[in-house]
Amino acid sequence: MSWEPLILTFKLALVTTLALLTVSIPLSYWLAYSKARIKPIVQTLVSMPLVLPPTVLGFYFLIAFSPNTIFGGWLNEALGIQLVFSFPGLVVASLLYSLPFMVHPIQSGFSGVSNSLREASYLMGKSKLQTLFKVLLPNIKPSLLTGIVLSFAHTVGEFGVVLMIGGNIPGKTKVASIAIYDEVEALNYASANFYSLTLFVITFGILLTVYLINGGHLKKFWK
Amino acid sequence: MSWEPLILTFKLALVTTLALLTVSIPLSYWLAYSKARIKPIVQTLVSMPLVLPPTVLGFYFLIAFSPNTIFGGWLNEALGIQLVFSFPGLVVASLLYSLPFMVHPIQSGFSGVSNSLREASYLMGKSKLQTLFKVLLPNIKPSLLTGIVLSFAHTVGEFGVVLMIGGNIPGKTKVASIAIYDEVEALNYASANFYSLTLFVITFGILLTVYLINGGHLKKFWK
Amino acid sequence: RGNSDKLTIAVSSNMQYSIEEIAAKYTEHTGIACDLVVGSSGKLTAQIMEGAPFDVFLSADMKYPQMLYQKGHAKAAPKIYALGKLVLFASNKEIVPKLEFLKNDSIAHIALANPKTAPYGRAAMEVLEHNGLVYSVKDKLVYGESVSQTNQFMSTGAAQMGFTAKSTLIGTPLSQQGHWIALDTNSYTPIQQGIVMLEDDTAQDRASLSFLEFIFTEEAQEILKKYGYSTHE
Amino acid sequence: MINIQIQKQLDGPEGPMLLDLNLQVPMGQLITLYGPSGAGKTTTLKILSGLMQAETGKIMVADSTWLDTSEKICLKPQDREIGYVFQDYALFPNMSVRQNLKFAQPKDKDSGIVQELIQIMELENIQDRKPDTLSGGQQQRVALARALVQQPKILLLDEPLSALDLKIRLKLQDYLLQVHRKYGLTTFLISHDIGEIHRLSDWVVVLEEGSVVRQGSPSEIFINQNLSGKFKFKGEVLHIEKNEVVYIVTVLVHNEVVKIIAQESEVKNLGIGDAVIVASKAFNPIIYKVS
Amino acid sequence: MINIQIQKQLDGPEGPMLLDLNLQVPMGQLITLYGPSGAGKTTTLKILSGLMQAETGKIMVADSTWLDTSEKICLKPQDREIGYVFQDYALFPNMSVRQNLKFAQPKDKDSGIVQELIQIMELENIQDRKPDTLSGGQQQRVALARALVQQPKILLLDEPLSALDLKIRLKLQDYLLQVHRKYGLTTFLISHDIGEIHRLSDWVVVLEEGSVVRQGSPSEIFINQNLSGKFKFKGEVLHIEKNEVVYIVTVLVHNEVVKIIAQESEVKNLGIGDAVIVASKAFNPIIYKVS
Ligand SMILES: Nc1ncnc2c1ncn2[C@@H]1O[C@H](COP(=O)(O)OP(=O)(O)OP(=O)(O)O)[C@@H](O)[C@H]1O
Ligand SMILES: Nc1ncnc2c1ncn2[C@@H]1O[C@H](COP(=O)(O)OP(=O)(O)OP(=O)(O)O)[C@@H](O)[C@H]1O
Ligand SMILES: [Mg+2]
Ligand SMILES: [Mg+2]
Repeated sequence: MSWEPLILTFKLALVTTLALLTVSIPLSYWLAYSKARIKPIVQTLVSMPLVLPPTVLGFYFLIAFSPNTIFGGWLNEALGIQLVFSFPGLVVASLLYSLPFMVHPIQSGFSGVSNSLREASYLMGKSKLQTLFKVLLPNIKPSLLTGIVLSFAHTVGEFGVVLMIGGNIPGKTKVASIAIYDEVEALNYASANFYSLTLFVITFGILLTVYLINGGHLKKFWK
Repeated sequence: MSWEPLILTFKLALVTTLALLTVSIPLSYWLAYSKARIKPIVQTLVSMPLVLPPTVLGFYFLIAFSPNTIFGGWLNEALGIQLVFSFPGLVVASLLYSLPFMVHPIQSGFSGVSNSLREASYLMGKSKLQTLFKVLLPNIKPSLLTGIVLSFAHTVGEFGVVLMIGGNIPGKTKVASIAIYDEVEALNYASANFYSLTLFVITFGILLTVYLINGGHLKKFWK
Repeated sequence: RGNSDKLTIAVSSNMQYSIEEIAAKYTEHTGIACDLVVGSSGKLTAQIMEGAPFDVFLSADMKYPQMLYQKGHAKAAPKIYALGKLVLFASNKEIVPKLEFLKNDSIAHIALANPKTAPYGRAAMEVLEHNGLVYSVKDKLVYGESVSQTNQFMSTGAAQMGFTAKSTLIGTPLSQQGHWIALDTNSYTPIQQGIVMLEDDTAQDRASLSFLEFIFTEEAQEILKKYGYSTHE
Repeated sequence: MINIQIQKQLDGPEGPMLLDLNLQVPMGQLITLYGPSGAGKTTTLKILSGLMQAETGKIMVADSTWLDTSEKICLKPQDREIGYVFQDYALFPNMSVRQNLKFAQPKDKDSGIVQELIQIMELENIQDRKPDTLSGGQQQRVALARALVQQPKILLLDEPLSALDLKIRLKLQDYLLQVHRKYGLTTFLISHDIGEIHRLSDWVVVLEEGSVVRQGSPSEIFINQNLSGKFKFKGEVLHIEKNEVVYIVTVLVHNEVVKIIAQESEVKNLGIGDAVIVASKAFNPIIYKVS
Repeated sequence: MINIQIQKQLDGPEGPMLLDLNLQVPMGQLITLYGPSGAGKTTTLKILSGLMQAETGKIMVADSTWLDTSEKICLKPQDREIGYVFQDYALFPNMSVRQNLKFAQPKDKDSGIVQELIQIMELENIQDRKPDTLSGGQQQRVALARALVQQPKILLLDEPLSALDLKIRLKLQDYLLQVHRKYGLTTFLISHDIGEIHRLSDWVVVLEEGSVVRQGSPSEIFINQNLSGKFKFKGEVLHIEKNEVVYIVTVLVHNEVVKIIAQESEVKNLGIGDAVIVASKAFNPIIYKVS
C-alpha cells in the first residue's frame, strides 16, 4: 500500500474546498440577496451537476476539456493549461461537481440573517464587502461548516468524475478513491479494506476535530 | 430508448427523499438541541458515507446486505426482505449515502431558530412534536429546501452505489444514471446525450418549479 | 425472478457489441429472451459472489471465472469461448498507428485499461515491455477502468493513441474516427475469455446450459470471429 | 400561595452576581418586579416559567411543587399553564397575527377570546399580516394578546406596554387589570413606569443586584416619605415669562405642563431646566428650587 | 436645513395608508416624532436613513440631495453619516459589546469615545460579553452607545430608552442632550414618554395615520389648552381614609402619590380607582370627580 493516493486525495479535497469557498460565497450572496428574475434559474443550474451520474459528467468534462475542442484547445494553446489527465483538471471538475454542496447551505445561511444586522452595518459606513466579512459570515458559521464538511467529504469520496478525467495516473491523478476501487475490482478485498479504513479514519479524525472545535469542546485544552 | 429507467429514477429519488426527510428531521433535531457528549461523533459519522467512493460503499453494502451474512440472512429469512439486487435495496443504500445532504442543512437550520420561539411554544402547552411541526419546521424552510433539493438531485445522479448493489437489472434496478453510463460505455454518444438531456430537462423542470413556488414567483398565476 | 424463459447474462465490457448479436440469434433459435448486464469483470464477479441473479457469466479472462468456480459459485469449470485480440488505435486520422510512434512528442497521452484489473490492460503492458517502450512512454500512460473507458479517452481525443480490444472496434463508431493496427499476438499472453454457468436455482439450468452450448456452435463462433476474436482452435 | 426560593449564579452588570430570591406571594395578586437594568427581573420570570433552571431552589404554586432541586423535581414549562410576554415578543414569523393567537389558544377553552382580543388590542386590520411587517408597538400588542389568549393561571409580563403610546397604553392597562380580576390570575409584571405600577399592582418587589431590597404596596414603595406640604410634585422649569408685575413659570410635571404665578424673588434663582418642586401650602401653590 | 418630502404606500393599521410627509427642519435641532403605534414613525426614520425606499419624494440635507425620485438620485445609506438606534437594537451577535462599539467607530474619528461611552452607559463590566447574554436594558444601552460612537451628523433614535428604569433613563437623557449639543447633531427621536420629549426636544411632530397632524414646540403640543384652575392634574384615587372629621384621599398623579384632605361631601361620590382632577384654586386644593 502506498500513501501517495491518500496524500493526493487530501490535497485535492483541501484545494477544492478552499476554491469552492471562494467561489461560493459571492455566488450564494448573490442568490440570497438579488432580486433578479433569473435567480431561480441560476439556483436550479447550480444543482444540476448532481443529477448526472458522475462518470457521465466526467465524460462531458472530458469532451469539453479535450484539446480537440475549441475550449480545451484554447486553454491548451493560449494559457498552456491542460485539464485532462492533470491535477488542475481534477480540481476544476470537482469544483463544478461539488458546487451545490457549498452554495446551497451558505445561501440558506445568508437568508436566515436578520436584515437589520446588514442595515446597521451599512449605516456605520461599512461597505458591502466589510459587512460580508465582519457581520454576515461570522453569523452563519453553522451553514459555512455544513458547506465545508459536505464539500470536503464529497471530494474525498469523489470517484466517477475523477476516474474519467484523471486517467488514474499514479502520483498525479490516482486518488485514494480510485485506488480503493482498483483493489475492489482486482478482488483484493484485504487491501481495499485497509485503504478504506485508513481513509475513513483520517477523514473521521479531521471532521471530528472540526466539530469539536466548533462545539467549543476543545476549549478547555487551550486554556 | 426506453422510459423505464427514467421512471425508475424518479421513483427512487422520490421515495429516497421522502424517507430521508422522515429520518433526518428527528436526527437533525437531536443533533441541533442535544447536549450529549457523543454528539460530535454522531455528527461526524453522518458525513462518513460521503468519503468512500460510491462503488466501494456499494460494495460494502453488497456484502452487508447479502443473504450470506448474518444481517442480510436474518433480513431475508425473518422478514423476507431481500436488499441486494432489488428496489428496496436501492432505497436503503441511497438513504445511507444521501443522509448527510439532508441532515446537515436541516441541523444548521434548527440551530438558527431563536430559542425564544421554541420556548414560547412550550409555554403554550405545546408538546415538542407540535412545536417541531408548527413552529420549527415552517421557520427553516430554506434549509429544508436545500436538504430536499440536494438529496433529490443526488439520488437522481446516484450511480456507483446503485450499480453495485442493484446490478443493473432492467425495470428493477436499472435507473437512468446506469442506462446513460451503459450508453457511454458502448460509445453510443447520441443515445447517451439524449438520455442525459431528458434527465437534465426533467430534473431542471422539477427543481425550477420548486424554486419558483418557494420564491413566490408563481403566486400571480394562482390568484 | 424465476421467469424460466429469460436468461440474465453478465458480460464483460469488451464483449458488449458481439454479445448483442449472439444473444439475438440465441433468442431467435430458442425463444428464450436475454437480459444483458454489461460491466467490468471484477465488479460482476463481486456481485456474483454476493448472490447476483445472473445465470451465465462471460468474463474477459479466466481468472475471475476460475475463482467463482473454486468458491463454489459456478456449476462447472469455466471454458474458454474466445481469445481476445489487442490493437493499437490512433484517434487522429492523420496518424497511422505504429508502436514506435508512441514515443513521438505529439502524443501526449496513451490510453490503456488498468493492467491491474483488466486483461486487455495487462496485455498492453506486456506489449510495451516486449518492445522496450515502457520506460520512454511511462509518463504518457493514462489508465481507463476498463476497455470501454479507454475507448472513451480516445474517442474524445483526450488521449491521442491507446490500446484496446479489437472487438470494440469492429463496426463501431470509434473505428470511423481513426486507424488501428492489430498487435503481434506473440508479444502478449493470449487473452483467454472464459464462460461459466452460475450456481443457481434449477429452473434456469436448462436455459443456461443451452446458452453455454450455443456459444460454442459454429454460428456463434462466426459472430465472435467477425468481431475480431479468434476462436478456440 | 406561591412560594419562590431560588438561587442562580449570573454574570451581573458588576461581575458575578447571585440571584437569590425568597418570595411569598398570595395567589390572585398582581406583583410587579421593579429594579434597574440587569437586576435579574427577566431571569426571575424565566425561572418561574421553567425556561431557565435555577441552581438550587424550590417553587411551590398552591399545592403543587414546580421545582425542587433537592428532589430533582422540575415541572415542564408545558405543564405550568403560564402566559408569558417576552421582552423580545417571540412572535412566530411563519404565522399571521390571527394564527399566532389561534395557535396559543388551548383546545378546551373559550374560543371567542381570540376575536375579543383582536378587537381590544386594535388588531382587526392587521390580523392577517405576518409579524415581520408590523411596527414595534403592533408586535408588542400581538405578544400581549397571545399571552392572554391562553387564559393561563399565571401571567408573566416583561415590559408588555413599553413600546406603546400613552393612549393605548392606558387602555390596555385597564384591560389587563380587568382580565387579571375576571379570571383570578396571578400576574407578575416587569415595568419601569411608576404610574403603570401604581395603577396595576398590588405588590411591588424591588430587585437590585439579584436580591430583593424592598417590597410592599406601590404606595409604600413609591410614596415620597418626606412629604411636607399638603401636596407636592417634582417638575422641571420649561419657561419663565414676565407678565406685567408677576412671572409665569411653565413647569413640566410628568406629562403635564403647568403654569404657575410667581414673584420676582421666587424666580430669581430659577433657570430653564432646573428641577423644582411644586407644592400647595395653605393658600396659593408656591414654588421653590430643589438643591 | 433638512427638507423632507416623501410619499410611501404602507399597510397601515386601518388598511392601506399613505405615509405622506412634508417637513422642514433646521439643522442642529432635536426633533421628536410622536404618535400612535403604526403611525409611520419608524418608517420615516428608515426612509431618512436610506434603508427603505420612498415611492416618490425628495430629501435634501443642507446642500446635498439624499433622495430625489424624479431624478433617480438615492444616496447609499453608507454615505449618509447616520447613527441609528433600531427598535430591535440589531446588535451583532458575533461581537462582544466592546467589539460592537469598535466596529461602529469611524477610522478617522476620536477613538477615546468608545471608552467614554462604555463608562457613561455603565457597560464596563459587560463589555466583553456577547449581546445574547445581556438583559433587555443592557442591550438597549449598547445599541445607543454604538450609535453615538459613530459621531454621526444625524442621529436617529427609535425609542432608545424605553427599556430602562427611571434613574438611568434620566442620566442618559442628560447625556444625549449633551452629546447632541456638543457635536451639533441633528437628532430625530421617537418616544412615547411626554416627560422625555419635553426634556429633550426642540420640536415635536405628531404623526397620525401617516400624516403630520400637528407640529410645534413641546409645550405648544402638550400644554393642556383648557387649563382653568391655576394648576390642575389628572389622577386616580388609590385610597380614601377617614381621619377624625376630614377624609384623607390618596391620589396617584403620574408617578407620585399625593394625599389630599377633603370634606365628606367631596368624597361621597368618590370610589377607589376613580379618575379625578386635582387642581389648586385660590385657597386649598380641591378635588372633584371627572365625568
Ligand atoms: N415592510 C412593511 N410592509 C408593509 N407595511 C409595513 C411594513 N413595515 C411596517 N408596515 C406598516 O406600516 C405602518 C407604519 O409602521 P411603522 O413601523 O412606521 O410604525 P411606527 O409609527 O413606528 O409604530 P410603533 O410605535 O408601533 O413602532 C404600520 O401599520 C405597519 O404595519
Ligand atoms: N444567559 C445568561 N448567562 C449569563 N448571564 C446572563 C444571561 N442572561 C442574562 N444574564 C445576566 O444576568 C443579569 C440579569 O439579567 P436579566 O435579564 O434578568 O435582567 P433584567 O433585570 O431583566 O434587566 P432589564 O431591565 O435590562 O431587562 C444581567 O446582568 C445579565 O447580563
Ligand atoms: Mg429584562
Ligand atoms: Mg416603530
